[in-house]
Amino acid sequence: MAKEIFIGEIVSNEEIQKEFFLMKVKLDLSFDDPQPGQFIMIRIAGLNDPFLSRPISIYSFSRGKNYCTIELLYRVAGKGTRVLAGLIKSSQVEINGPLGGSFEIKADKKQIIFIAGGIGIAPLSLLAKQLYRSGCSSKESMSFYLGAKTADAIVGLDKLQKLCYNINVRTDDGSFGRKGLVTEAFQKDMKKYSATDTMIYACGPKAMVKALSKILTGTKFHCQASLEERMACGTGACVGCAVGIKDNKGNLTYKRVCADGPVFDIRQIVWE
Amino acid sequence: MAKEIFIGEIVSNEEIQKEFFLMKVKLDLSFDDPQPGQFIMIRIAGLNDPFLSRPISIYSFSRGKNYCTIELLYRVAGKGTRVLAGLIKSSQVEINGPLGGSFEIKADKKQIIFIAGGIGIAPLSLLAKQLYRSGCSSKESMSFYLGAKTADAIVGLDKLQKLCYNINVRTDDGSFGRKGLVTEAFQKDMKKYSATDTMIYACGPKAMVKALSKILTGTKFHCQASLEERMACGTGACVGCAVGIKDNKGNLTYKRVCADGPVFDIRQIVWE
Amino acid sequence: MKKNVNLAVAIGSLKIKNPVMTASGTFGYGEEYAGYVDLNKLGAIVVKGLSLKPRLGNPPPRIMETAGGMLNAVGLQNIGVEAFIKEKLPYLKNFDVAVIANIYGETYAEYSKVAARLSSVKGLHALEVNVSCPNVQKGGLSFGCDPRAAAEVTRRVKGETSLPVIVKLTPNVTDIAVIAAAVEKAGADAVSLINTLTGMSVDLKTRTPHLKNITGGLSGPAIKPVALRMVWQVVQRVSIPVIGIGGIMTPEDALEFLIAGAKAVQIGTANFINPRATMDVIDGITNYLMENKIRDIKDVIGTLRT
Amino acid sequence: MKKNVNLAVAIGSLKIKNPVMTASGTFGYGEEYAGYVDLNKLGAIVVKGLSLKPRLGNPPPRIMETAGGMLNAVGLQNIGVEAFIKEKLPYLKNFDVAVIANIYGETYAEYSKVAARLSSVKGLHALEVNVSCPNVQKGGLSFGCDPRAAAEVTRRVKGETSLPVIVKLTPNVTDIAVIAAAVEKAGADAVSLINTLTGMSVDLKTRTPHLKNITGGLSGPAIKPVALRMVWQVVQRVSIPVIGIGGIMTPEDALEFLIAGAKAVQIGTANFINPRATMDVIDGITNYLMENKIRDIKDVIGTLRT
Ligand SMILES: Cc1cc2nc3c(=O)[nH]c(=O)nc-3n(C[C@H](O)[C@H](O)[C@H](O)COP(=O)(O)OP(=O)(O)OC[C@H]3O[C@@H](n4cnc5c(N)ncnc54)[C@H](O)[C@@H]3O)c2cc1C
Ligand SMILES: Cc1cc2nc3c(=O)[nH]c(=O)nc-3n(C[C@H](O)[C@H](O)[C@H](O)COP(=O)(O)OP(=O)(O)OC[C@H]3O[C@@H](n4cnc5c(N)ncnc54)[C@H](O)[C@@H]3O)c2cc1C
Ligand SMILES: Cc1cc2nc3c(=O)[nH]c(=O)nc-3n(C[C@H](O)[C@H](O)[C@H](O)COP(=O)(O)O)c2cc1C
Ligand SMILES: Cc1cc2nc3c(=O)[nH]c(=O)nc-3n(C[C@H](O)[C@H](O)[C@H](O)COP(=O)(O)O)c2cc1C
Ligand code: FES
Ligand code: FES
Repeated sequence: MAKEIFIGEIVSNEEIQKEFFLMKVKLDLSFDDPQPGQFIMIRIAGLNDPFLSRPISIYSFSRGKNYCTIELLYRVAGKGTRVLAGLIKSSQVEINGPLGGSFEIKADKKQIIFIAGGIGIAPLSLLAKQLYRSGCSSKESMSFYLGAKTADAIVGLDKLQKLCYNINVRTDDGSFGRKGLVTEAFQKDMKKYSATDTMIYACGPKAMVKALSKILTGTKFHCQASLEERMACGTGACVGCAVGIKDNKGNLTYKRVCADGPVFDIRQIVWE
Repeated sequence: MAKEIFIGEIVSNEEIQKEFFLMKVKLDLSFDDPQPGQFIMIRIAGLNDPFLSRPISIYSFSRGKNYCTIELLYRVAGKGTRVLAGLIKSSQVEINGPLGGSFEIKADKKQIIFIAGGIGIAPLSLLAKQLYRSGCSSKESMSFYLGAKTADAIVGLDKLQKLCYNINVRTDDGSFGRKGLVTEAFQKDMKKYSATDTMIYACGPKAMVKALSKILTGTKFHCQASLEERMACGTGACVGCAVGIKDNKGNLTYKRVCADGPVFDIRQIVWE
Repeated sequence: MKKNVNLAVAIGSLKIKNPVMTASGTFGYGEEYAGYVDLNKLGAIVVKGLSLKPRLGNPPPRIMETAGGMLNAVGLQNIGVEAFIKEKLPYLKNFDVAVIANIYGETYAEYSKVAARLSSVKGLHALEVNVSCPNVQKGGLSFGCDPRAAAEVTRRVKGETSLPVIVKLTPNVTDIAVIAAAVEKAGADAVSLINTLTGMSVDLKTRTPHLKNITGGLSGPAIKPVALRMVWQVVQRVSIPVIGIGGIMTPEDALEFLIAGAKAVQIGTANFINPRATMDVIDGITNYLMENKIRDIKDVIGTLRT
Repeated sequence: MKKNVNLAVAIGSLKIKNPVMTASGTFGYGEEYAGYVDLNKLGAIVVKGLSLKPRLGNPPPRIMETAGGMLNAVGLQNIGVEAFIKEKLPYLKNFDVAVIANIYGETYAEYSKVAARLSSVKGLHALEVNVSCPNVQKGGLSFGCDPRAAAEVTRRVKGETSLPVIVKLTPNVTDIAVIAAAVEKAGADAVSLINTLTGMSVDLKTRTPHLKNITGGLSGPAIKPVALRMVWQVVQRVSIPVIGIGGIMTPEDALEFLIAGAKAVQIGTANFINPRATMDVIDGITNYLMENKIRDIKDVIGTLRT
């Protein structure tokens, strides 16, 4: 299967909330159907500053008759995303993807729990949609825990509400939902769920995933967490996006977030 | 007099001929009236690739009530000018200028001759306009010799026709005007002009200016030539844009095209 | 069309179909980019640096972007020579392309052992000996900073193999031509340069280095002028083939190195930004030859007029 | 607002109002940028390198753009120490700013003479001794590549002057900390680094180097990671103040150097792209201190946690 670098054409690129953008990109039909959790490497065609491409999760996907469309939900975090945010309709971007592995769907789990921090909602949204559409899970069996610093950083909720019945929002300052950490919200509810019948999908800042990992220690919950690391190639070649993972014997090894992840069993992640 | 870096807004940026662009830029009123031969250093605000600013002559200037407007006539020569050519209306450019010295106007010279190669027409156009407007010279007393490789590279002729009576065009391949070099066209006419009553203004590729310099050797014609060199600062600080010039004693020194030029007495230029 | 131009070059006894190789550590073991490029079309594949035993590598973060380049402190993480022979080499044997093993060690003995082991198997066409290793913390300077140590490594490796030996030099030295001359005298069949320049970058928020390893290797277009200068210096000093590496993104970049005297080039960081960079460079060199009516790449190599 | 933060630092006995200087050769003699910036606001002005006699410099072309930087081979063109004293220094005396003369020579004696002459006049606050000079063709390595030669230059200059002596180091060496330690021992009051990295670039159309001098000095953001690494290495080795130079374009860049341990910084190539770069850096550092509620720049310098 030949891979290629796609020239994507921007259909729209709107600031849906302060510093958060939704970009819609038209791609050739040869773009593979992305699996939830997969991402793309994006850069502006012909621009060498910023130098590296940036990894962004695929937030939504649709295949039309003449082209595919992907949506990217992103936060302006620095130079690269600021340049993206400045792109107008019809601009061209270079896209490599879909890349990486995806969340594993276990049909035997009755209860699905999503835990997202901020922009971590992006890949989990695609996952929720797919689970719902495929009939694997119902609106009732999917609970979404979403956290952010402030109300300003809560995005993508509207889309979720169509998919999940139970949505818990937490902000650090209480400006939206309840005040507190998203991981604490989950922890409070934890006993309501049967560990063996539940699958947890998590995506968010390192601190969130780490806190979650602590909460889950000693429990039987199975949790797949999507990680972030700085990337250069996105394809597994540079070994730059390393994350400490326990191998079968429990020894530390470094895995590539881009090629071996971005989704890992939370229990295997080694925290410094 | 405080100097500043101007943020110019592009009013229009049209491809007037294949690979030749005319850019109109709006600038703050504090922009000084440019003298013919002066140039600006231009770059795209916030872009670090290409790294250096590019020198472009001021082709025309007008001062309105609320802002000034300059026109730049440029050829796509490489990366920097290609990026400029891609700019759309309302884009912002950073402009440092007007920079450099200017052509010296000698009221006692009855006959004015302009010799331009390709894009060298840009500063000479502004000069012709100023001479005409100031009443220093009449349409009849100004002769313009313009050369280029092919018809495609002859630009700005329309504007000139309003200013000069006598316009001689030469192309290397004869696709416009007569076939031949612009310097040869001048050489043929040379005896028609009185050396002491004539001022020659020249701007064009090094080879043209060099050829002209040879033709003028041994004559009494006074010729001011505008030179080009790669530039970094444009303000005289880096001494990067050096050109070999004979000092008063006839010794070689290196002068800065940006600060000591770009206009030099053709007799003082040292050719390798 | 392309039949009219000859791109083949020889690096000692190693004949390759064109002068474009991948740089070690930037192309994995070939597999990673096999979907994007036809490996058969490459001049050679240089694989990720191999050590005797598997190596864990440095803790993350390992990379950081810089102006026109990037820093990496991967720490030579690799699966080790045995796993390479078992798991990766068989795949590479499927292709009609020269495979070059990049090797390194922390002692002379390790270099010898890795070289010996790799010379005992089929499917490899040359060894590239990394004497730079700026990322690996070890007492004292790296082998590549000392002409005697670099020469000794060369001698040891030559003693264990009949494969052509390319010694890959570090730019973090006062006079790279001295090192090149030393390894030439010690028997190197070719030299390749440059490896990364050691650099650093600081996170203002945390006031810590961006890389856990503190320093890392700088690569990408930012270093191209330094690489080109060093290649030119070395070309004038040695008579063995020189392979140019450093910041090559485009055919034009590659041609600068060839004109300066490099017999071949390696493409590194560019692969990350454009997985098809190697193909684009090969096509672009071909076009340059055709446009300039040059029949053979040899008529480009070393034609710099100074 | 700004009164709340203290930016003053000391480079040996030289007290400056903030740690932002201009880098030699990139700010002319001050005049060139006086229209754009208020020279009184600078920490110090380092003037274009001065030699005993006026120097013609290299033939053009002298500069070329590169990825994130530029090459220059100006060849240390300058008006010579006498003309400087007569024509340039009087102008600089009008400002309330430290003026540092950057000097160089081709022999020890020349260094001594330039230092002696400049020490006989008023209006200068320090000497910066350029031991790098990568652009000037001379037999053998530059002084700055040899710890003994660099130390000897330092001793000679120190013997002729009571001004603080800053020795400016070249990055084109295997171990810059060794050179720094040698000049410290020889009496240097401070070191500044880095000068340019030697680089090269080739014109494909003519197959000639873009610079008439063949090689030139690479400067700009491309070299920042290398400069920062070297500053950090030197800070750990010497106890005299270190001045950081190399690719500083923004306040953030400057802060990286200060955090890594530089007591001051110099801004070079950035002036060409943004004539107000020095002012922007000073303002940005001030803002950083205020935002982080730091009262004194000294509480930023050398606070890197590794
Ligand atoms: C698999 C994956 C999926 C992602 N999906 C999304 C998404 O859907 N929406 C979104 O807003 N963000 C997402 N991110 C994070 C996004 O890649 C970073 O915010 C972005 O790279 C920051 O670049 P910058 O130039 O704006 O910031 P800068 O801070 O200027 O970046 C400097 C460097 O750090 C890297 N970097 C900075 N922060 C991160 C980070 N958190 N993760 C990885 N690299 C980083 C950049 O790539 C760059 O090399 C994802 C990251 C990964 C690894
Ligand atoms: C005083 C002055 C006035 C000029 N006025 C005009 C004008 O009105 N219209 C116009 O089209 N061009 C003009 N030029 C030439 C113009 O500056 C170059 O064509 C342009 O810099 C090329 O940049 P590039 O990135 O497109 O080409 P590249 O070839 O990619 O440039 C690479 C490098 O070379 C430099 N360079 C290349 N050619 C020249 C050149 N001829 N002169 C100076 N530097 C060069 C660039 O600045 C850059 O640093 C002028 C030059 C000078 C010195
Ligand atoms: C992520 C990364 C890993 C590298 N690993 C190795 C290695 O294992 N062995 C080696 O000799 N060079 C290694 N290098 C150096 C490259 O092969 C090359 O010499 C250098 O990056 C300069 O070329 P470039 O600018 O084209 O990348 C590595 C470079 C990068 C960026
Ligand atoms: C055009 C130019 C001229 C320079 N001339 C000198 C000089 O005369 N003496 C000196 O010590 N350094 C000189 N330098 C080096 C700078 O002072 C500085 O060390 C170097 O450029 C790195 O800093 P930057 O990246 O901020 O430019 C020069 C640099 C440039 C670009
Ligand atoms: S980003 Fe290169 S291996 Fe993951
Ligand atoms: S461009 Fe810097 S002195 Fe002319």
